[in-house]
Formats: sequence, structure tokens, C-alpha cells
Amino acid sequence: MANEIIEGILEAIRLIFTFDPEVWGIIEVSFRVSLTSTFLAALVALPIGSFIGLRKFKGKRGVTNLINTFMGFPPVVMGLIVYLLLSRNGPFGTLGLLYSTTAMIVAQFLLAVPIITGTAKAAIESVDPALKETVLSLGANERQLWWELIKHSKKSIIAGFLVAFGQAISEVGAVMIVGGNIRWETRTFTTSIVLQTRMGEFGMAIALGVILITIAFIVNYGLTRLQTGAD
Amino acid sequence: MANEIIEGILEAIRLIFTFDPEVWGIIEVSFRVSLTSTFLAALVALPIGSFIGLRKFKGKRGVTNLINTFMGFPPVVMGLIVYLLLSRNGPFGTLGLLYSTTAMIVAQFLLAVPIITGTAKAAIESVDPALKETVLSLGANERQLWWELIKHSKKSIIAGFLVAFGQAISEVGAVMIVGGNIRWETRTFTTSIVLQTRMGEFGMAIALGVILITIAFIVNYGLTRLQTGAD
Amino acid sequence: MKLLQVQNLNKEYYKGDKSVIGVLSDINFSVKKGECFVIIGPNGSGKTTLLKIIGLLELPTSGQIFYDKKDLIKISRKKKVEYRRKFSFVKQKPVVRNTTVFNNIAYGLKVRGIKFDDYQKSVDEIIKFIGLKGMEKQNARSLSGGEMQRVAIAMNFIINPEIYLLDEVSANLDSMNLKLLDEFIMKIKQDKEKTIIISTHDPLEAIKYADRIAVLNNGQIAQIGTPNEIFTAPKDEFTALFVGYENILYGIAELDKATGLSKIKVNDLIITASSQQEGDVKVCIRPESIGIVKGPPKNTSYRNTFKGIVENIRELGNICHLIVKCKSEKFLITITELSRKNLGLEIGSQVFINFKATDITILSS
Amino acid sequence: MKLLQVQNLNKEYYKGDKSVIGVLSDINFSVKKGECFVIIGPNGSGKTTLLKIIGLLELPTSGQIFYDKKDLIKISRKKKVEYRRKFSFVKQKPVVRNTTVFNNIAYGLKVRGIKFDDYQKSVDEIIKFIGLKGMEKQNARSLSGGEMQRVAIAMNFIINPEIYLLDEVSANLDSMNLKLLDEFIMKIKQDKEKTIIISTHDPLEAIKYADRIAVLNNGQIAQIGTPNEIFTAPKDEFTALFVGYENILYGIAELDKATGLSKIKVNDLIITASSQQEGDVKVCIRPESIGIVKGPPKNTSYRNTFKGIVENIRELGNICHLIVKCKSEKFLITITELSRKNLGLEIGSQVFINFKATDITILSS
Amino acid sequence: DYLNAQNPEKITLATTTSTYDSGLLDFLLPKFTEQTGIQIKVLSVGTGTAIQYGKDGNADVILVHSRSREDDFINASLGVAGVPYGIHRACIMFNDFIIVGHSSNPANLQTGDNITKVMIKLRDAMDTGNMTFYSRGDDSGTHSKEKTLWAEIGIIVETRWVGQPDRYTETGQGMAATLLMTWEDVDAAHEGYTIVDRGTWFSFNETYTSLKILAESIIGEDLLLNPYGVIPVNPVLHPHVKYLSVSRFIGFLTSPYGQALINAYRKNNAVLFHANFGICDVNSSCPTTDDEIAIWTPFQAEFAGLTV
Ligand SMILES: Nc1ncnc2c1ncn2[C@@H]1O[C@H](COP(=O)(O)OP(=O)(O)OP(=O)(O)O)[C@@H](O)[C@H]1O
Ligand SMILES: Nc1ncnc2c1ncn2[C@@H]1O[C@H](COP(=O)(O)OP(=O)(O)OP(=O)(O)O)[C@@H](O)[C@H]1O
Ligand SMILES: [Mg+2]
Ligand SMILES: [Mg+2]
Repeated sequence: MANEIIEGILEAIRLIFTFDPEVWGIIEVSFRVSLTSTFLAALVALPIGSFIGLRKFKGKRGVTNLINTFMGFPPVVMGLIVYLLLSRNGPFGTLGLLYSTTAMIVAQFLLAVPIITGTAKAAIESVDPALKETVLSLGANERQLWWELIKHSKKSIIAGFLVAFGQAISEVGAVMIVGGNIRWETRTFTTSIVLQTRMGEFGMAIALGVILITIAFIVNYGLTRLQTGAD
Repeated sequence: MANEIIEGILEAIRLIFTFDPEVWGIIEVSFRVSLTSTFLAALVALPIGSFIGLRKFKGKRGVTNLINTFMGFPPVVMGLIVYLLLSRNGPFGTLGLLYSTTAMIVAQFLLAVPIITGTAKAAIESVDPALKETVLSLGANERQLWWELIKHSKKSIIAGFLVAFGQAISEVGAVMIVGGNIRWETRTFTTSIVLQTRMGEFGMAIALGVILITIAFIVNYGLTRLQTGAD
Repeated sequence: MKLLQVQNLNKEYYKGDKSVIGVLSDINFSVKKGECFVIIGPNGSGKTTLLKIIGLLELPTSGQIFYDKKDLIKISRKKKVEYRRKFSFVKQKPVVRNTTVFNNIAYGLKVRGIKFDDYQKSVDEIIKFIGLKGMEKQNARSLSGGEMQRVAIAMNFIINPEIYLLDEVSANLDSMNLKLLDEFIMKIKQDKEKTIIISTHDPLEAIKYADRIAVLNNGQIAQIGTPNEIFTAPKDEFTALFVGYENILYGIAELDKATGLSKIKVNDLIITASSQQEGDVKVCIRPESIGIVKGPPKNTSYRNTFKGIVENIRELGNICHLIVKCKSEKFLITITELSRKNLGLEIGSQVFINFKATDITILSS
Repeated sequence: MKLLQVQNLNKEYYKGDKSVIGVLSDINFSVKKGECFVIIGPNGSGKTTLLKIIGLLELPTSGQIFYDKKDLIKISRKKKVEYRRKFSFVKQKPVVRNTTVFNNIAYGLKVRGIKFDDYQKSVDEIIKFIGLKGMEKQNARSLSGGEMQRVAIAMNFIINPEIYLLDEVSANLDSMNLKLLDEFIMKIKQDKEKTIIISTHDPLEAIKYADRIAVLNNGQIAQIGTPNEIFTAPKDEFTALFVGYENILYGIAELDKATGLSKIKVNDLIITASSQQEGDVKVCIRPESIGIVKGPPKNTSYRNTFKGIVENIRELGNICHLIVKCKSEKFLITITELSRKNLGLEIGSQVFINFKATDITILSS
Repeated sequence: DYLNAQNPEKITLATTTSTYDSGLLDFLLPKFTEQTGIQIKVLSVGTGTAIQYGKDGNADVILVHSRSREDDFINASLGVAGVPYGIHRACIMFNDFIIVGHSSNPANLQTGDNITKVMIKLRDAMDTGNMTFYSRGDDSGTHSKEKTLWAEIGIIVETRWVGQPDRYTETGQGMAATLLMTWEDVDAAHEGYTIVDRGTWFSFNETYTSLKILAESIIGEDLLLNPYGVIPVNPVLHPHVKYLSVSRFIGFLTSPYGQALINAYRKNNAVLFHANFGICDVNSSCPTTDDEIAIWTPFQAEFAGLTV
């Protein structure tokens, strides 16, 4: 036990400082795919989430339920669905996107949207209605009101974003299926870790985990500054 | 494409209504493990998250960063760590917990704790400080204040819980490693889906996905009532 | 010209136990352009609800609100923003955005698409005016109660709306800042294009600002009229009890350089006041401030003494209300029953009324 | 006995631009058990901050607060809860929990571990008392401004603390509910075990409730004294300008059954008032309400006429302040300069002062 | 679960995905349980993991197909303090590897090409950019075999096509996924080839109809054979393992009854595995030693007389 973990940490340090090109490639793919997908998801999910949070409409509870359910959509199934769509005999087969980082971004995007939508909705709903009234009475239109509420519930929204990013970067089922874990191309930290695990190289798997966590910590440091910052 | 999905849905209906014992066993294991782990995680994470959210202390930003990072802890790595701990030659090997649902609960619990902690912290921090003052001035002690703030930020906290549950029920890396995907014992929806996918049974994989999503919807329905309820 | 017309307005809420409670019922009134309309009523009478509905922040259960003949209740979401921009709304409990004083005050202009360079000066000016110079960069959430109230006022006044909705706007303001508010409101009243609707539970505030007053009781309008009508001739007991009594006279003030006092011509009376106002004014004299003497008083500090006839007497326990007519003006006077008996006052008695120049309130109108 | 002692208290905040601003500086005072201590000051003078520090809701930058000789600033987090339970704190801007009126009012008792059965009756009673019967189940967030203020008051009064901290407690209350508040406070004042600290910017409120007043200006205490000291002998210009002037006399009232008026013995004077109070009272007579006549007045409605000697004259532009001593009491009187000249008043002149029974305010003390 | 761990009537088998996914174990194990009452928990994982589980004592017995790593597993000098991780390997069956690719066959593989020729043709086609070879790249039995084949023509894949996934794609995944990726690669310029065990191939040949067998073992050549070995975990190293029950299990697999069952198993009407315990000729890859045969023979008695 202790062996593998210490061995893993030492290996992690070695890999980082020898600038192993394969490891750096994996870092690049992992973060590019997960950051892109989460940001794109935020672009789509924030408006949707806040719309649902702001408005009252028939069937709101149903929609809420659906979002909550899709927060737990199994990545493997999402991977399968995206695979079937991009497969050579699927509807988008001719695009030739399968086994590319684009496909991985699509899958993670679809997984992140409900998470960000759900947390944004809850955050917007938690805002004091008096603030909403004040902003409206000052002449804000819907878009401006929306932006105000987003700013106001920044903390919870960033927390939601971080959860989604965390899930994306640590997710393996979907990227494995649609990305193919192709060495030098679509291999990410997690698919790599799975591979090492399958090979019984637990030490190496942990080394990769250590590197991933370390870099994620640095990335989060930036995002967290937003959260604990100005506010 | 359409084939597999339609086939999957039909198969899902058939499996549910023929009361296929294997499928029901899988349902039982999946939900028992994920609900238990998420509830236990909430028990631990709510106090921690609100403590961090409530108090000001040195190194708070560091702790926040750490929590945010651990929100994205790769399940596979968590699986490995728990494996190493519970392994026969690991520190807790004599308990013989490996390849049991208990081991799966432990792994998912560890994954859920940071998610719930992080969202609870953000939710508690979003509460109007004036409410905090009022509650304190009425003579609430720390525990009572804490409970008040939790109730107040119910929506965001439930959203965080739902995210954690969603991740748990759809997670595959950790349960695969520590549970072993043993038929009739530790096989869950997700490990089963992976197996079916590996075997090229995409229709069956999707059928299981459909069932999982449907039941998750029903479970969430209950939890969501809390969220949109009284408040 | 009726700018705003409220018709058959009703508002109901669901109580905790799901029973329906009517908060406003069958409200009808209209407000003219340039008018200052004050809604006065006790706590819970529905003032805030009414203002919120007018400000398009809440929907009525039924009824119409016409603005320039357009029914505001029925218009689309998008149109509502457009109309909402014609209103400003100072809330009873001011809420500020979690940002600096400057940004809060500038917000209304910013959402209207005005650029920083174009609003910076006017925001700075209004900050100075409300006495918060030097606090521009302070987070508005950390302001004191009165400071926040002033920010809320500035926030709403800077957008220069058609109609000002002011909900208990003077709450939390100390006497000095109240004067500031008076200045603000008087300035708006001078602009005949601007309309003001104020809610208050303070009769003095109603007198100060109102061209017309609506008395709200339990969600219904008890009386609408000029301040003088309301304060000297309340239609029902509720109004009488709630608003109290006050003599309100309209006149033209001139400053007497020699004495430093104002001479106010109210019809055929000349009233002396220690305030140094000029022009059109409202003269308020509390019924308790006026004394009655039988013979013409001499050698007193009372600057104002008029001869009159007791027109009416209303007995109210140990005190009574007299209506005394002096030339063409009527005065309401409160004295003790004992005094009345001692002086042998009856309807038709001739008396002299007395009040001090220092004991009247002059408001420019 | 000094119950609470505030020593060398300072509070600084960081402004937006990180510069430090002192909000309270070198505050020193002590409050006796059973006393009603009023802190009066303009907006932003630091009243709320001071109350929050006393209520252990905020930490001072430096200084001590002794409660029964124990320094509250230094005690542990846990002990703080214990001491906080000796205080109640009605906030300037009431905040209620997102639950029913009943639950809000009961909360303070609930956190003290009292069981539902034991508090239900008293909560119901206080709800009735504040006039919200029938609204128990309404969510307190949906209450009107005045209703919420009353809930906040009830919430804090029901816990029966040692010390009541009331921050601008009358804000948002209409005249009827103000009377209710008066009743509440008077009831507490009768209990000599209970101490009250009130902050206000309204001099009349200070007069109404205060045993002693501290005038706060810009974070510093300008003057501490009895209402009479503060209102008739303000130490500096700020206090004079801010609190204004008022004659406050202490006496014993007796009801005269025949006339329905009160006779109030103030030292060697008997003052007649139309209010029907009895017992220890405070008599407030505004300097503007008192008139001066040279000869003894006859046949007037002025129930109160006293002979006196002008002791002092202060000229203030077109008006002046006279101090007139009638037997052993001194009165501050505002008249116009013109009147003074006309009457030829000088220090030492003999005059008669006049004021109406209906024009004085009687407060039980 | 805790109780079950103490119960000798339940043993844990760590095996590679190919045996489990082919359905063979689901066919065999109930028959064993029926006879003995011993239940078997199957962990179907990668070869490396299965071996690691064995080393860690988390499995009682392993079933894998990677001869060199099996040898290491039972090699005393590579164990703990001279004690090997596993003992008494038994080779119970084999199947064979085939090379599949798209029917357009840009590498122009011909029936009858011997394996060396096949590998050279593949290398040339890859070098001209006409095809992509999909390698599992996961150190599995299949991957080891593939590397051996390249080594036959002097190629060390770790260095030859490094960073050229257009020519040599390492999927790092299981056989099914690799086969799927081979099939999906429709880029006419470089179509996919891969090496696959016949068992897995029969699970997919009806789905991936554009893939064809383009090369297979010719008689007398054992390079493409794929023998499976079963090894009990050494009870000296891990006293908690249920060595007795494992021995009965191996007795079952090696017994005539077990061997007949293996031969009888069909998927898509094809025989996937050939039983070979104790058979010693070139075509069975002859892996079992006499010692091993001697050890397991007594345990076969229990299953004598049973027929399929
Ligand atoms: N959402 C609501 N649900 C139930 N009752 C409500 C709601 N909003 C307001 N009310 C009730 O409607 C009545 C009128 O409220 P409103 O705020 O208009 O009073 P107000 O005249 O402004 O009083 P105040 O002077 O106290 O501010 C109150 O009794 C209040 O409790
Ligand atoms: N967190 C803070 N940061 C910076 N300045 C603050 C903060 N809190 C209060 N202040 C400033 O301290 C001063 C005193 O505030 P305080 O609320 O005590 O005034 P107050 O006497 O209660 O006034 P009011 O009558 O308006 O309620 C104000 O100028 C306010 O802006
Ligand atoms: Mg109101
Ligand atoms: Mg204050």
C-alpha cells in the first residue's frame, strides 16, 4: 500500500520534471477537452438555468426533475449515445469526428450542461426577491436582470462550474468510448489511469492521479480566486 | 443508430416488466450503494462545508482550493486508493471488505464528500449576513445558527446533494475496481453497462441506461419535492 | 390631463393556510401629470402593494392601470421593461446591489445604455448632493440605514423618470437629511412634467408634499382630496383619527426686510411667520397652537391675532374642536372643554385667535 | 449600579480603497441597571455599529465592554452565546426567517430549549398584542414594513432579556403602532431589573423614552446627560442644532374629575394638561408653544399662565430664545425678535407666560 | 459480505475479459458449483490487473493468457523472499489469434501467407501510409503476442512508430473496443487492421461485416496460438486463500469432464476454445509440464464419469 503510493508520488515528480512528452501531451488533451467542454456548457447552461430559476411556468417541477436526473446521467451511456451519433453509420458519421478530441468535448459538454443548469437554477432561486425587484425597478431588462442575479450568486454558480469541471476532468466512461484513448492523440489522464490500472501498474496510475490533482489544484486556484475574490 | 436506441428502449421495458431478477438485483445494488454513500457523505460534508463557509480562518483560501480540487478527484484513482487500503496486504486487508458493496460505499463516499462540502460552503456563504446577525441576536448557539443557515440555503444544498448522488450513481471507475463487478453481488448499472458495451451489446447497454435514468428520475422526484417544496 | 388611471384594482394573496386574503379592493383613482399624489394609510393597509402594482413589479388579481390610455397590465414582458423605465421606485426597505455606492447610483443609467463618460459627472454630483462624497467606493451594503436610504433615493432620482414612486421614502432619515429630501422633492414638483406618488403613514409628510391625498384603510380608499379637505374635513372616523387635524392655508409670502419675518397673504388675512420663505407657500398651523382670547389681546408675543366668529363646536371629551371663521378663512382650534366653558363660547361667539410666528410651519408649494 | 460599562471603544473599517476609517472613537459610558439609555445621533454617526458591538454581533477594533465587571470582548465563542442571550436586539432593518409569523416570534424561545407547549400561549398572546392575530401562519417575509417591524419587536421582547437593544425601533410604525411600542417600552421601564438602550435620530423619541441621553456625532460622544440637560442646555452647537430645544419638566399628575384634565405638580407650579395621565410624568412643552404677555392675561383659552422673570436672552436672527424663570422652574421660549422689541423685553423684565393645556405632551416616566 | 469472505465455499477468480466476455465462464462455472457447492466470484479485468490481484492476495486463482507473465508469476525468484506468487500452473485450453482488416485489404494479405510474410506486408503498407494497425497497447496477452510477432521481423514497436497514430494506433483498450475502432476507421487512405483472438472475433463478426479474417495460423505454425493458464495463488504467501477449493476447481477444469465442456462451448455456432490439458503437440502450444499434470490429476477424480 504505502509502497505504491510513495512510488506513485516519486514517479509523478520524475515524470513532470523530465518533461516526459507523452505526459505533457496527456496534460494538454485532458485540460483542453475538459475546460473547453465546461466553458461551452456554462455558456449554454447559465442562461437556461437562470431562465428556469427566474420564471414561473407550468411544468417547472417536471423540468427541474429532469435536470436533476440528467445531472446523474451515466457518462458511459452518454459516451454510447455520442458514439452512435458519430459512428460511421450514424447520422453524423460523415463528419469523421469519432475518436477525436472534438467528440470528447461534445460528450463532456452534454454531461456538464445539466450540472451547471441545475446549480445555476438553485443559485438564482436563492437570491433575495427584493434584489430582483430593485433591479427591475431601476429599469433593467431581462438580460440585465439576469446578469445581475448571476453576479449576485457568483459563489454558488462558480461552485457548480467547479463541480462540472471536476466531473469532466475525472470522467472516463464517455471519453474512453468516443475518444478511443488513442495514444498521442486522445489519451487523457483518466483513460491513461484506467490503462495503467488494467495493466496492473497501480503505482504509475497513482502517479498520473497525483499529477492530475496537482494541476487541477493550480487551475482551480485561478477559478477560486474569482469565487472568494471581490465578493 | 436509431436501431440501437429503439431496441434499447424496448429491451428496457421488457426487462422491467418481466421482473428480470438480475436487473432487479442490479437496481438494488446501485441505488443502495449510491444513496447510502451520498447520505453518509452529506452527514459529514454539511457540517464541514458550513463550518468553512461560516468561519473566517487563516488558510481558508487554501482549504477552499483543496476542496474544489477534490471535487474533481478521478474516481479511478479513488478506486485504486481504496483498493490499496482494503487489499489483503493493505492496512485494512484483514477486514476482507474488498469486492463488497461496503467497499463501493466507502469509495463513493470519499468522492461525494468534497462535492457536498464545496456546494454547502458556497451556499452558506451566499446567505445574507443580516440573517446571520438576526439569528445570533435571538440567542442561537453555533449549532442552531448552522441549522438555520442550512435551512435557508436548502435549495443550493439539495442541488449539491443531487449532483453528488448523480455522480455516484453514474460513476464507474471506482466501483469497478473496489467492487469487482461481480455478477449477482457487486454489479451495478454502470459496471453492467460497461460490460455490455465491451461485449458489443450496445442495445442492452442502452436499455440499462434507460432503466437507470428512469429510476433516477423517480428517486429525484422525491428529493426535488424537498427542493421546490415548502420554500 | 390624467396621466395614470387606476381602475377597479384588486389584489389577493394566499395566506399560509391557503385561504385567500384581499389586500386591495376596488381601488380607483387617477393621477394628473405634474401632480404629487400621496397615499396615506396605516401599517398593512396596502400602500406598498399598490405602489408595486403601479410600478409593474407585481400583478394585480384584477383591474386596469392606464398610462396615457394604455393598459399596463396587459402589455408584453418586453413592453413592460419600456414602461418600467418611465417609473422609479424607492422601496420602503432599500436594497442595494453588492457593489460600490457609485456603481449602485449609476446602475439605472447604465442599464439604459448610457456610457460611463456620460454619467460619471452627474453621479458624482448627486453623491455630493446627498452628502456621501468620499464614500463613492464604499460597498453600499456596508452603509448605515440613513446612508443607504439616501443612496436608494439618489439611485432612483438620477434616472429622471416620468413618475416617481416613493414608498415611505423618509424612513431612517435624520432631520438634516429630511431637509435634503424635501429639497429633492420640491425640485421635482417644480417640473410640471414630472409626477410623484408617495406612500406614507405620516400625516405631516402628506401635508408637506401632497397636491392630493388618498387615504387608504384596509385595502380600500376611504377618501381622496386636497390636504385641506382631508385634514379639516375628514369624511369618516377612521380618517379623522388617523390623519389628525391640521390647518393648512395657501398663500403668498413676502419677506419683511426690517424684521426678518415673512408676511404671508392668505386671501384677506396677513399671517406673520418666523421662517424666511417667499413666494407660493403652504401655511400649517396646528389646532393646538392656536389660543383664544375674548378681548383683543395687547402686549403679547403672539404675532398673529385675528378676530373671528365661532362657527361650529365639536365636543370630544375633555377637549373640543372649534371652527372659527376669520374673514374668509376658517381655523380649526383645539381647546379644553374647561376653557370653552370658562370663556362661555357658543356658536356665534366673537373671539380673537392667537398664534405665534415661531409656531407655524411654512412649506413652499 | 453600573450594569454595562463601555470603555475606550474604537471601531475602524476598511473603505473600498483599503484606507481605514474610524467609525467610533473613544466611546466611554456606562448604563445602570433599570435605566433607559438613548443614543441619539444623525445618520452615519455610528449608532448601529455601537449597538452591534454591545450586542456582541461585531468586534470593536479596541476597547472593553464590561457586563457586571466581566469583559465581554475577551470571552470565548461559547461564552458569547451565553451573554448574547442576555441581550435582545431589534435591528434597524428587521430581518425575519423564511417561515411563519408564529415560528419567527417563537424562535428566541425555541433556541433556549423551551418546548412548544410552554411557549405556545405566550407567543399567541404577543401576536394578539401586536395586532397580528390571524396572521400567525403567514410567511413573515410577505409582511408589510410595519407588520414586519412589529414582528421583529415581538421576536425580541418575548425572550425577556436583561438588556434591550433597540435600533431605530420606531421606523416604519404608524401612529397607532407607535403607541403600542410606547406601551411595550413603558412596561419594560417599570421593571427595574430591565435595562434598555435605544438608538434614534429623532429627538422626540429620545425625550419620550430616555432616562439619560448620549449624543453621538461622527463616532464621538458629544454629550451625555438627562433629557432636560440635553434639550435645554446643549453643550455644543452640533447638539443644539441636532436635538433642538424642548422644555422637559418632571412632575406628579392628578386627574381632576370635574374637568377631565390633569393637574401636574412640577415643584411649586401646577400645570394643566388635557391628557388624562396620573402619577409620575414628564411634561414636554415646545419653546414655540409658549407665548408671552406683559400684563396678566384674562379671558383666554390658555389654561397655563405663570408669572416669571426673564433670566436670559439669546438672539438668533429673526427669532430669539428667552429663559424665563417662574417660581423655581425655568422655561425656554422662542419668540420673534420683533415681539421681543415690541414688548421691550430685557433681562430682568417681568412677564407672564402662556401655554395651552392641549399643547403639551405628557409622558409617563 | 464479511461472512462470505470467511466462507471457503466461495472463491475468487481473476481473469481476463476475453474469457469472461466470450461467455465461457458463465457456461462452465455453474456446472462446477452444481457439483461442489463452491461458488466462484469472477473478476474480469485486464491481464496485468488479474495478475496483480493474484499477487496482492485479492484473488484465489487467476486465469490468464500471457505466457511470459505467467512464468514470472510462478517464478520463485520474482516472488516475495523466494516464495512465488502462484504455484502449479495448469494450461487448460487455447484458441488462436487472427488478423482482421477491411475487405479492401490495402496490405494485400493472401491466404497461405506465413506469419512472417504477413507482418512484412503490414509493415510496408503502414510505412506507405496505406493502412493503420490498431494495437491494444495495453500489455495484455494479445498485445504481448502482437509484439512478439513484430519482433519476428525485427521491429520494436515501442520505437518504430512512436507518435504516429496514423500508422500505428495504440488504443489502450480491451479487444472489443479495439476491434470496434478498427472497424470504425473508414478513412480510405489508411484502413484498419488488428490482431484479435478468435473468441472475441466470433462475438462481433456479424456486427462488423466489413471486417474480414485476412490472416490466420497455418498448420504447423504455433506463433498465433493463444494458450490459457490457470494458476492458484500461493497459500504460503497468502494463507487466507482457499487453496483446497481452488484445487478442486482446477481439478474440474482439467478433468475430462471440464475439458469436454470447454470443447463443447459454442458461440455463434463456432468453437471458441480448444481444451489442451496434458496434450503435448505443436498445435496446442504444449504448455503443461508433467509435474503439473501429476499435481492436478488427483483432484480430477471428483468429476470422473460426468458427461456433457
Ligand atoms: N405575499 C403576500 N402574502 C400574503 N399577504 C401579503 C403578501 N404581501 C403582502 N401581504 C399583506 O398585505 C397587506 C398589505 O401589505 P402592504 O405591504 O401593501 O402594506 P403597507 O400599507 O405598505 O404597510 P406598511 O406601512 O406596514 O408598509 C399586509 O397585511 C401584508 O401582510
Ligand atoms: N463594513 C463597513 N465598512 C465601511 N464602513 C462602514 C461599515 N459599516 C458601517 N460603516 C460606516 O460607519 C458609519 C456608521 O454606521 P452606522 O450604521 O453605525 O450609523 P448609524 O448611526 O446607525 O446611522 P443611521 O442613522 O443612518 O442608521 C457609516 O458612515 C457607515 O458607512
Ligand atoms: Mg409598506
Ligand atoms: Mg443605524
